[in-house]
Amino acid sequence: MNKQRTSTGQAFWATLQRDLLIAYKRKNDMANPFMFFLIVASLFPIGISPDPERLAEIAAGVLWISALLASLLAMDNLYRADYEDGSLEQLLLSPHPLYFLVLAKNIAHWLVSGLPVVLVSPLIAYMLNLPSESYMILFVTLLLGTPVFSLLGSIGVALTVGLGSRGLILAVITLPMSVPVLIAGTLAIEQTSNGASLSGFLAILGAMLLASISVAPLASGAALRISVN
Amino acid sequence: MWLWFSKLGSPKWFYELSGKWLPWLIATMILFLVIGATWALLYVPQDYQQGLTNRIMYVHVPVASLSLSFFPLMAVAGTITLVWKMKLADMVVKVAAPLGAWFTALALASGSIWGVDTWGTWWIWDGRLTSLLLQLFLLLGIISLRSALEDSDAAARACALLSIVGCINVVVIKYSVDWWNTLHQPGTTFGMSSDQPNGPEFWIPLLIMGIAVALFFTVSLILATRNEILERERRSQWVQELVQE
Amino acid sequence: MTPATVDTPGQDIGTDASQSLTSAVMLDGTDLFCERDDRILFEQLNFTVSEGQVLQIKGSNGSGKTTLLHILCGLNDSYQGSIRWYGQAIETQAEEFYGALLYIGHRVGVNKVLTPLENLRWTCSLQQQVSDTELYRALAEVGLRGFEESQCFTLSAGQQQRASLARLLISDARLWVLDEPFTTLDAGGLSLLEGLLRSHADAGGAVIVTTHHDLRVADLQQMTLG
Amino acid sequence: MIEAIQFSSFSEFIEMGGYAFNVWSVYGLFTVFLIANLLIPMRRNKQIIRELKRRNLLNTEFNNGSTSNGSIVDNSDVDGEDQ
Repeated sequence: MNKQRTSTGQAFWATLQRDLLIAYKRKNDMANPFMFFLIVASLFPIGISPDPERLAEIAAGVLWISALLASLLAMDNLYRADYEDGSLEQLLLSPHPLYFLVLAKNIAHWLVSGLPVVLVSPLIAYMLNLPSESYMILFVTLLLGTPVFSLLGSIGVALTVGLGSRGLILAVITLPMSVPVLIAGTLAIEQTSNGASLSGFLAILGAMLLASISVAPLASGAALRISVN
Repeated sequence: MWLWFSKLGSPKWFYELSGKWLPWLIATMILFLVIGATWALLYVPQDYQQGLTNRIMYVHVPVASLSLSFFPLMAVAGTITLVWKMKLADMVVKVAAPLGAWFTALALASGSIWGVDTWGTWWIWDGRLTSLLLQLFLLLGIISLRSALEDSDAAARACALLSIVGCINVVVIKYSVDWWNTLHQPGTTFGMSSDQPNGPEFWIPLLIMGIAVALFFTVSLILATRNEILERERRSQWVQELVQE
Repeated sequence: MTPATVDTPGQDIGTDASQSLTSAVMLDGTDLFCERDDRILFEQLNFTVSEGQVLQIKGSNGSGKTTLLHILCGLNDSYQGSIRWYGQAIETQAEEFYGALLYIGHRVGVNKVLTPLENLRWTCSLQQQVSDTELYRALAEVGLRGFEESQCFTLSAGQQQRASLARLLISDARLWVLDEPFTTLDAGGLSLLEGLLRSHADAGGAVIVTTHHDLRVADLQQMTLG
Repeated sequence: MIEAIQFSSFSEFIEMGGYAFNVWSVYGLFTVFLIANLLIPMRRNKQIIRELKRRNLLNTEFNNGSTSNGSIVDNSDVDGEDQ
C-alpha cells in the first residue's frame, strides 16, 4: 500500500512530457502557429511595399509583431483541452506546488509553438531584407522574448479558459501586456544597427524573462483556480 | 483596527456613511471646480510659447494624473478581494474600471487637442499619450472580461487578479514606452513637459483644479459603488427597509 | 434551502459496524454554507467521514453536489464554515491532504488524444511513483486489456470512465472523492467499482461519492442535498 | 499673485486668442464628462430604488393572493455582512 511519493521535479517532468506528447499527437495544432507566422510576415511586403530598403526598415518590427500574433494564436489550446476533459482539476489537486506544474505546461507550450517561430525567423528576416548583421541579434532577442509572450499569454488564457468565445478577449487582455517586450526586442535590433551595444538590451530582455518566469506562473495558477471554481 | 476594517467591508455601513458625506463632498467639489475653472480661464496669464492654449493644461493635467491612480486603486482593492474576499472591494474594482476608462479617454482627448497646435497634428506617438492609450486598452480588457464571465464570484476574482497583473504591467509599460520614445525622438523638448507652470499664478489654479478633479473622482466612485451595492444587496433586509421608506 | 439531512440506513453487509465507532474521523465539515448567484445551495451542512466509511451524497440536479465535492477538495473556496482533515484545517497541511486525496470529477480527466496508459501514467505521477507493470495491470483489471495503446477518442465513454477508475487500483490515497462515477458504466463496470469501494473501505480508506445508485457497502452514510 | 483678468471683452474671452476651438472643446468635453458621471449614477440610484419598490409591491400582492406566507424577503438571513 505504501508507495513512494513523486518529487516535485518528477511531477514537473511528467507534466512536461505529457504536454509534449499531446502536441506530438496533434501535429496540426503544432504547425498552425508556425504557418500563421510565415503567412503574416509575408503579408507585409505585399501590403506595404516590395522595395528592399523600406522592407529592411520595418523587418524587425514585422518579425516581432508576427511572432507576437503567432504566440497569441497558439495560446488558445494551452489549457482548453485540460479544462474540458477534467485534467485541469487533477493538476490543481496535485500535492505539488502549482507553480512548477504550470511552468512545465508553459515550457512545453513554448517549445512547441514559440521555438519553431524563433528558428525560422532568420529565413523570414532574409526575405524581408533585414541587414545580415542583425540576424543573430534577432534570433537571440526572439529567443528571450517569445517565452515572455507565452508566460504572459498563459495568464490571459487561464483567466478566459472557461469562456465560450474567448478569442478577442484574450487578445485585448494579452496584447497590451506584451508591449514592453515588443519595445525591447525591436529597439535592440534597431539600436544595435546604429552602433549601440547589445548587452544592455539583452540584460533588459533577460530581466523581463526572469521576472515573468518567477511571477507569471503564479498568476496563471491563481487564474486557473478561479476558472475551475 | 480590525473592527474598523470589517466594518468598512460592510456594504450597509458604507452606504449609510457615504450617504451622509456625499452632499458635503459634492458641495466642496463644485466650489473648487468653480473657483479653479474661473481662475484658469480668466486670470491665468498667457504662456509666452503657447498663448492661451495653456488653459487646457488645467483640465488635462489633473485628469491625466488621476487616471494614473486607477490601476493602483484597483490593484489594492483586488488584493483585498482575493485575500479577504471583501465584497465591497470587488464592487470598487468593478466600478473603477469603466470610470478609469472614461478618465483615461478624457486625458487622451484633452492631450491630443492640446497637442494640435504644439505638434501640428491630432495624434503623435508621444510617450505619455502612448502609455495612456495602452492603459485604456488594459482597462477595456478588464471591463470585457467582467462582462464575459457569468459567475459573479469568478468574475470578481478574475478581474481582481487581472487588475493586480495590469497594475504591475502599467508601470513596466510606462517605463518602456518612455525609453522607446526618447530613443526614437532624440533631443525633442517639444510637447507638454516643457511647459511646466513656473510661478504661483500658474500652479495655484492647477492645484485647485487638481483638488476639484480628485473630489470628483471620489464622488463619482462613491456614487457608482452605491448603485452596485443596491443591486447586489437587493435581497437583504436593510435594502428592503431602505426602499420601504 | 432546507438543511441537508444525514441518515445512516441500516444496511449491514459483511463487516462489523462497530469498527467504524473506533476509527478516526478523517474529514469533517461544520456549518457549511454556500451560495451561488443569490441562490443558497446549502446551509448549516455538517458531515463527518471516518476511516472505513462511505459517504453517499444524493440530491436532485443543481442541488450542489458537484459544488460540495469541489469545496471538499479545495477546488472551490467560495463557502463559509470549516472543513478539517483529521481534526485540523486543510490549509495547514495541504501537502499531506492532497497527497492523500484522489478525486475523479464529472469530467474524468482523460485526455482524448493520449492513450489510457499515458493518461494513467501522468495522473498517477502527480502523486506517486508508478511502474509500467502496475499501470498495465491496473488497466487490465478495469477491463481495458488490449486498449492500453489506443487513443482515448476511439474508446467509448464507459471505457474512458474505466480508464480513469484504474487510478483507484494504483493510488494509495486514503480519501476518494468521486463525482457520479457510475453514470456511464455497464453492469460489469458497476460491480467492479462497487467492489473497489468496498475493499477500499475495508482497508481503512474513506469514500465520498455522489450517485443515485444503491451502494452495497458495509459502513454507508447517506446525505441528501436540496 | 492673481493677475488681472486677461481679457478686455467677452468676445475676446470667447476667442481665446485664436484657440477658441481647442480650449472650449476641452472644457466642453470636461463638463460633459463631469455631468454625465454624476447625473447618470444618481438617476440610476433612483431607478434602482423605484424598481425594488415595485418588485416588492408585486411580491406582497402575489404572496397575499396565493399563499398566506407574508414574507417579502426571501433570503432575509443574508445580510451582506459576511466577507
